[in-house]
Amino acid sequence: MTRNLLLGALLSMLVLLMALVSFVWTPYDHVAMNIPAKLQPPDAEHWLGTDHFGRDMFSMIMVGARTSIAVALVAVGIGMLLGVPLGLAAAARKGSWLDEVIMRGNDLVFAFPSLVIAILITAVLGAGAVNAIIAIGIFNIPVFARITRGAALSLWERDFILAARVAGKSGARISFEHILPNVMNLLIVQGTIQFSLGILAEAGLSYVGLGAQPPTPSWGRMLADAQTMVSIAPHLALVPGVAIVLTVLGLNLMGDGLRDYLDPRLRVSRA
Amino acid sequence: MLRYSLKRLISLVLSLVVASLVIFLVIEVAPGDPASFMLGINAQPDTVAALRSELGLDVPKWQRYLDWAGGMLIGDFGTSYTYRTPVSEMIADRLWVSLPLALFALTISTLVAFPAGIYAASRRGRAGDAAVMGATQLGVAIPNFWFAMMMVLVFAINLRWFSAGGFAGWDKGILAGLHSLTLPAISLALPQAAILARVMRSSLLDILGEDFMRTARAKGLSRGQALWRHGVRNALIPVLTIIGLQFSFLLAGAIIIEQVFYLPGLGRLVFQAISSRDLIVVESVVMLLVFSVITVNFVVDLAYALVDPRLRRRS
Amino acid sequence: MKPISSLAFASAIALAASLGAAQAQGDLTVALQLEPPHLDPTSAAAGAIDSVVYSNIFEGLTRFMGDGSIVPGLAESWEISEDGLSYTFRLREGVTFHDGTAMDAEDVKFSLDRARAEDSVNAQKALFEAISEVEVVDPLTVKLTLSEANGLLLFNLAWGDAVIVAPESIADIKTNPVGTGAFKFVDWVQGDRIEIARNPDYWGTPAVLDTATFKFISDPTAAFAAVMAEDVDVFSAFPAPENLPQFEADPRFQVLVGSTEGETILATNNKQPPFDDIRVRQALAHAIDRQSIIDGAMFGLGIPIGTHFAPHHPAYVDLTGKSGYDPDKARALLAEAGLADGFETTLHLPPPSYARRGGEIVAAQLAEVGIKAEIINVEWAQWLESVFRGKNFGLTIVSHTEPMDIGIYARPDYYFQYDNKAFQDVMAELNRTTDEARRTELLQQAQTIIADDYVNGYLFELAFPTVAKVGVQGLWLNAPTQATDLTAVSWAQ
Amino acid sequence: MSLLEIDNLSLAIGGTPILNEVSLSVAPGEIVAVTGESGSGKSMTALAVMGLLPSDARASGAIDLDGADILSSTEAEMCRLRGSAVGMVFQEPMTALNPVMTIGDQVAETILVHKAMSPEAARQRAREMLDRVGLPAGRFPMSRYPHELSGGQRQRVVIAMAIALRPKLLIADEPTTALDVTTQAQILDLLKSLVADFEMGLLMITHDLAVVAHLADRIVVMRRGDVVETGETAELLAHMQHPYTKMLFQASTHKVSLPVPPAPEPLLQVRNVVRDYRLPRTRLFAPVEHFRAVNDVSFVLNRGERLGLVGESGCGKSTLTRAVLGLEPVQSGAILLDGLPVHAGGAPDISVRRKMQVVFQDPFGSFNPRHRVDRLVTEPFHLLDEPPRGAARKEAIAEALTAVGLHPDDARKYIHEFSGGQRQRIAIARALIIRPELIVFDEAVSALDVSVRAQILDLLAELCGAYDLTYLFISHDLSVVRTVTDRVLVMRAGQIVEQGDTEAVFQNPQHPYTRSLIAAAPQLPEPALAS
Repeated sequence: MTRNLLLGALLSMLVLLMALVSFVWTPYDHVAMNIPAKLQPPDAEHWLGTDHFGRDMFSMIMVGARTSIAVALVAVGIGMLLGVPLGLAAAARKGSWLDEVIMRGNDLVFAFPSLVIAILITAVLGAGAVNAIIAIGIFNIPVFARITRGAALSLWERDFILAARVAGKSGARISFEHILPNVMNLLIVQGTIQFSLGILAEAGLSYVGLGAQPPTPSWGRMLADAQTMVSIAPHLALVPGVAIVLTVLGLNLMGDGLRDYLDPRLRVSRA
Repeated sequence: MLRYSLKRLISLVLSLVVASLVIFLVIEVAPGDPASFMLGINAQPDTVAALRSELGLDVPKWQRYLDWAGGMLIGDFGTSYTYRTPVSEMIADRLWVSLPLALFALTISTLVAFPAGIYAASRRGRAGDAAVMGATQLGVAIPNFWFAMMMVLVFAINLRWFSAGGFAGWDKGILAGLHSLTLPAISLALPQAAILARVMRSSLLDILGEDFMRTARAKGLSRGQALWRHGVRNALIPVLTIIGLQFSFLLAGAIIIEQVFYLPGLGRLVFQAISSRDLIVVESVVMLLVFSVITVNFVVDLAYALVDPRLRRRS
Repeated sequence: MKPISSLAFASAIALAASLGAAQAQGDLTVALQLEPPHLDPTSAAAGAIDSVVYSNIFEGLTRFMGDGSIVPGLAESWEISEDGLSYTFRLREGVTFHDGTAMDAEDVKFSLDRARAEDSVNAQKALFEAISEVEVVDPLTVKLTLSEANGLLLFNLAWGDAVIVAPESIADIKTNPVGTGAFKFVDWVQGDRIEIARNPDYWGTPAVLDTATFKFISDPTAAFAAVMAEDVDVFSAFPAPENLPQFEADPRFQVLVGSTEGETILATNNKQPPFDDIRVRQALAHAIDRQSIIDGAMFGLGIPIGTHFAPHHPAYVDLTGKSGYDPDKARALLAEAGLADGFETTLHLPPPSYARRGGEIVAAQLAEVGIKAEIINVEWAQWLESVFRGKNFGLTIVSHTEPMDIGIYARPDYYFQYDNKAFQDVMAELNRTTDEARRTELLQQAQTIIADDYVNGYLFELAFPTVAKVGVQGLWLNAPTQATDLTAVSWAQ
Repeated sequence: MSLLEIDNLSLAIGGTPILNEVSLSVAPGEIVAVTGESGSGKSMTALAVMGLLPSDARASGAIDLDGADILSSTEAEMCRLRGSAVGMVFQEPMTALNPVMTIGDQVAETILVHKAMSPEAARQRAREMLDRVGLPAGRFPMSRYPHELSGGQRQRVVIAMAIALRPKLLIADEPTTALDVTTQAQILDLLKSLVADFEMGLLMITHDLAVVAHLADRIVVMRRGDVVETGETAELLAHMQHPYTKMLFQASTHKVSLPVPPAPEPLLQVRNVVRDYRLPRTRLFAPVEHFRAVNDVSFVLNRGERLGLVGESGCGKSTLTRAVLGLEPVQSGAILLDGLPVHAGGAPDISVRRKMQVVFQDPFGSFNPRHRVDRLVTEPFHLLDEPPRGAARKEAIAEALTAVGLHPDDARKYIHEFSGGQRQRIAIARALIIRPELIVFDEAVSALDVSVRAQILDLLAELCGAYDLTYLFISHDLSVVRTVTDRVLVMRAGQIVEQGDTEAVFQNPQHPYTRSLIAAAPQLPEPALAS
C-alpha cells in the first residue's frame, strides 16, 4: 500500500513542480498567439503541440496546473477553515440546538444540486476563478463539518477527554487541544481527496465556462475549447484530459495511501 | 423512532422553507431580467414594461415569493416566463427523461459496482483486488464529460451503434428510449460505479473484521459463504447512503452530460432557464431537486430499517 | 407525456428492427442550435422562433427571399401614394389559416394593430412606428396610413415580427401556432424537437416535404456528432466552423457557406474615457488584425468589414483600408492621446464563439499595443443588463444580426453611445427618401461617417454555414433574416 | 483415547513466534482449561484448532481432532469440521452475532450449512437448542434479533449455535469475561451441564483462575507461547511446580494492607441524588418517560477514607461517578466536595475541580496519543492559579513519576511506548500531581492482567501511606474492592442497597443482593491459598 502512496505522491509532486516551475519558466509565453501555426501536433518544437490560437500547449498545461491547484487548494482551505470549527462545535455541544442547526444546515447544503448552485453563483457574481472557489468551497464546508463531527464525537467518549474535563477545561479548549490534533490525520486524508475532487470540479466548471477566465489557462476550459476539434486535432482534448486524470489519480492514490498509512487501527496492529 | 420521525419531519419542513428562501433570494439577485431577455436589443422600454406586467414581474418581490411558495404547496409551480407554459408540466416532461436516465445510470453503476466491490474485498491484497481498485481509481479520476465525448466519438460516429444524442421518446417504445439513453447512462455511471465499488469494498472489509464473521466461520461457513450471507447485507448500510446521494446527484448533476447528448432533461432545462433568466423555472426545479434529495435521504433512512433490524422498533 | 403501454412496447421492437433503415424521402430533420422559447414570432426577439416558423408556418404581407429581396407575400400587390404616406395592399384570395378560417383584411388589421398597440409586447415595435392607421377597405384590401414617409415599410413588413395572425387562435399561439404557411405545426417536445407537416390547403406552391422535424442541439460537439452520425439531415447555422472542412471532405455531406446580416463589431463605449477620444478609438481599430480574428476564431469564415454594413448589399462600400492592421500606428495614436503606457479596460463577451474566441484574440492583440482588456464572459441576460442597458462596459464583441440596422448609430442613447448630428441628419433624410439612387448615396455617406469616426471596431460579416446531406436541395444559402425556409426544400431523386 | 491431541504445536505470525511446542490433549467429556495472561498464546492455540489462524500464520507440529489432521486439512475439509465436529464460543457476545439475522436463523444456519437436515428439521433442532441453553420459546421466539437480547442471553445463543450439531469438541474462548458475575456463574453452569449431557470435550480459554478452579478437570498454564505447567486441577492447585504458576495464583488473590484511616471528617457528601435520562417517546404524543439511573443516593466519604462502590453493569455506578466528578448535572439532591457543589451549572468551578482527580479504566484510551508524558501528567496544572513553571514543573513531574514507580526520564516519551500497567501508573501520576483531596478510581485495575493488577494495588497501598489518599474506588470486581477499601457501597438498580465496613459486608452480607453477588463470585479453593 505504500506503493500507492509513493506513486500518488510522485504524481502529485510532479504536477506541483510543474505549477511552481511555470512561475519562472515556461517553454513559450502561454498567452502568445501564433494563429498561422495553430493546431500543430506535438513535435520537437512544441512538445505537446499548439492549440487553436497557435499557443504552446505545454506552457498552457503548466500554467493551467497553477490554476487548478490554486482553485482547488483555496476551496478546500475554505471548507476546512469553516467546516472543521463547525464540526468541532457541533460535537462539543452534541444534541444541543447548536449541533442541530449545524447538522441541519449541513444536510441542506448537501441537498442543493452543486453544479446548479455553482452556475447560479456565477450568474450572480459573474464567472471567474474566485467565484469558482466560492462555489466549490461552499460544498466543502459540510464535508469537513460532518467528518470532523463524526470523528470528534467518538473522541469525546474517550477517557482522556473525560480526564481533560475533570481538569476543568472548557469545550473549546478541549476541542482545539485534544480533539483537533487527533482528527488531523483524518482531515489530511479527506483534504487530499477533496483536493482531487476540487480539481475535477474546477475542470467541470471551466468546461461549462464558469471557472478562471481567459487568458488565464485552465485545463477544463482547454477541454471545452478542444471539444469541437477532437477529430481534427486529437491532442487538444487528450493533453488536458490526461493532465486532469493523472493529477486526480495521483491525489487519490496519495489520499488512499495516507489513509492506510495514518489509520490508527492499522498502526495499533503494527505496533 | 416516532419522536425521531417527528423531529425529522419538523426539521424537514424547516429545511424546505429555508431552502426556498435561499433559492429565491439567490436567484432574484442575479442580474438580468426575463422580459428584457425575451425582447432583445431593439425592444422599446414601454414594450419591456408591458411584458413585465404581463409576466407579473412588476409586483413586489416578497409577494412573488409568497405566491410562488404558496403555489408550490398545492402543486402549482407557476408559469414559465419564457415558455409561457405551466412549470409543473415542463418539469413533468423533463422528468420523463431525467428520471429514467438517473435510474438507468444507477442500475448500471450498481450492477457493476456490487460484484466488483465484493470481488475486490474477497481478494483483498491480491492481484484481483489491485486490478479492481486500479480501475476504480481511474474511474474516479476521469472527468465524465470527457469520457462522454470519447464515447460519442467511438460508438456514435465511428461504430454507429448508437445515435449521437437526442431522445427518441417513450412513445416510440421502451427499447428505443433506452437505446437513446444508453451512452449517457454509461458516462454518468462510470464515476458513480467507481465510487460505489470502493465504498462496497471498504464497507465489506470493515465487516470482515467483525466478530460475527469469525463466528460464522466457526460454524463451518467457507470464506465465500460468510461473505455472502453475513457480510454483504451488513455492508449495505453505508452503500445505501451513497446510492441515495448518487441518485440525487444523477437527477441534477447530468447537466453537462445532457448537453453533450442534447437530451431534453431537467439539467438542461435549468441551464437554459438560468441563461434566459426564467427565474420561476430555475427556482422551481432547484426546489424540486432539494426536495427530492431530502425525500430520498428519508427513503434511504427507511431502507436502513429494512436492512438493519436494530432500527425497527417492536410495538 | 403518454404512459408507456405494452402496445408501445410491441412497437418498440418493430422500431428497433427498423432502426438504421433508410428514411422516407418525404421527411427531413433539420437541426438548429437554439430552441425557441415559444412559437409566437410577434412577441419575442428570439431569432430561434423565426428559424422555425418564418415562412414555414407564418407569413406576412411581404416576405424575404433567400437572396434578400422583398417579394409579395400574403399581399398580392400594393399601391403607394405619391407622398408615400399611404399604402394600399391587395390581399391574395382563398388564403386560409391552418384551422380552416379565412385570412382576410380584418386579420391584417388585427395583427398590425396588435403589434403597435400601447401594451404591445412586440420586440420590434419600432418597425411599425410610422404607421398611424390601418383601415379595412374590403375583405381583400387593407390601407395603411403613415405619419411620415418611410422608405423601409415594405422591408419592415417582411420581418417575422410582422406576420399575420388570427384573433381566433391568438390565445394559444405560443404553443400551438396557427398561420397561413405551407406547413402546419404538429408537435413540440420541449427541449428536443418540433414537428411540422405539409399544409395540403396551402394557397401557393405546396411544400415538397411531407413532414419536417426541427431538432435543437446547442452544444457544438454534439452538433458535430449528430451530423456525423447522420442523426440529422441538415444543420442550419452550424456552430463550429472548425468542423466544416471535415464535412466538405466527406462525400456524404455538402457544406453551404452563405452570408448573414450580422456585422460583428468590437463595440466601444464612446462616452467612457478614454474611448471618448477619437485617437484612442482609431488606435483600437489599427491594433486589430481582422484576418487573424477570422482565421483564429472562425476558421476563415467571414468577410472583413470596415463599417457597419453588409458586404453583399449593393450600397456597401469597402472601407477596411481606413482601419488596416498597424500596431505601430496604434501605439503612436495612443501616445498622442497621452496614453503611451496603455490603459486598462473591460471586454465583455457574450456566449457565441465569435465573441468568446474572437475576444481572446482581440485581447491578445490589444495587449500588444499596451491596452489591457480584462475579459469578462457573460451570458446574454447579463450582457443585456450590464452592457446594453447599463452601458457599464469598455469594449464588447457582438454581432448585430438585424438587416439594415445602420440606423442604430443615429440613436445617441444606444449602448455604444455614439452621438453625431451629421450622421443623424443623414439617417433622417434616408427615412424620408424612397428614391433608390439617393438612398444608396445616403447609405454610403452614413457608412463613411461612422468609419471615419471609428465608432466601433468593425471586424467581419458573420457567415451562415449550413451542413446538409448530399441530396437535400432548395435550402437558403444566405440568411437575410433568421429563417429556415423549407417550403422549397426537397430530396434529389 | 483423547479427542483432541495437540502435539508440539509451534506457530509464528508474520515471522513473530507466538507458540512454542505446545502440547495438550482433551478427552471426551473432559474440561480442559488453558490459562495465562495476555500474550501467552492461549487464544491462538484455540484458533489453531479451528483452523482460523490469520493468513500469514505458519504452524508446525500436529493437531489431531478425532482422527482428522487439522494442520494438513484443506480449507474445504476444515469447513466440514467446523460447526459439526468442533464448535466455538467467543468472548464478546455483543458482537459475535450477526445483527441483521434472527437468532433462529443463525442457529439453524450451523445445521444447514453442513446440509445435516432438512430446513424444517433444522429449525426444529435450532428451537430445541435454544430451549436447551435456557432461552425458552415463550420468551425467546426464533424471530428475535440479537439486539433485543442481553449479553448473557446472546452468549447462550452463541453456545446454541456452537452445539447445534452436537460437536465432539467445544472451544470456549473467555466465554464469561465480558459478563457480570451473576451471569458468569449461570453460563459456567450451562457449559458444565452441556459437557456432561453431550459427552463433549471442552477446551476452555480463560485468564481467570478462579473460574477455572471449580470448572476444569485439567489445567494448562501458558506463558509467552510456552506451556509452563499442566495437570489435574486439584493436583495442580495443591502442588504448583512452576514459579510462574505460583506467582499467578498469588497475584489472583493478592491482598494489600492499608494504613488505618483518620477520624471521620466528611469530605464528599452525596445527598439524595437523583439522575434521570429521557427515554425516547414510544408514541407521537405520549408523555416523555424517564429512566432513573440514580435513585435517591446518599453517602458520605470521609477525609482519608478509602470507599468502594460495587455493582453490576447497568446498576448506575457509572452515572453516579460522572455526577460525583461534576461532569453531569443531577435532577435533585446535592453533591458537595469540601462543602462546595461539584456542579455549579455552566462553567466549571475551578476551586472545586482542583480538589478532585480521576483514574480511568482503559489504559489505552486515557491519554491523548499525541502528547508526551510530561504534558499528559501536567494537564491538571491547568487548575492551579499559579502552576509551577520551568524547573519547578520539571521537579513536580519527576516527583510524580517517581512516586508511581517510573523514571523521571520517561517524561519525554510518548504514551504508546508504555505497557498497560505503566500507563495506569502514569494515570495515577497525573491524578497525584496537584495533590487533590480526592481521587476517583473508575474501574482502574479492571483491564489489567492479574500480575500487573497486583503491582498497581501495591502501589495504591504504598501511596496511601505516603500521601494520605482519600479515594472512591469503583469496581465490579469484589475481590479487589475487598482489599483496597475501608468501607463499601453496594449498588443495584440506581440505589445503594447496602453499605458498611468492607470486611463486615463481605463476611456478613445483609441484603439478599449482596449475598448473591458474593456467592456468584468465583473463588480460588483454600488449598491453593494455603500453598
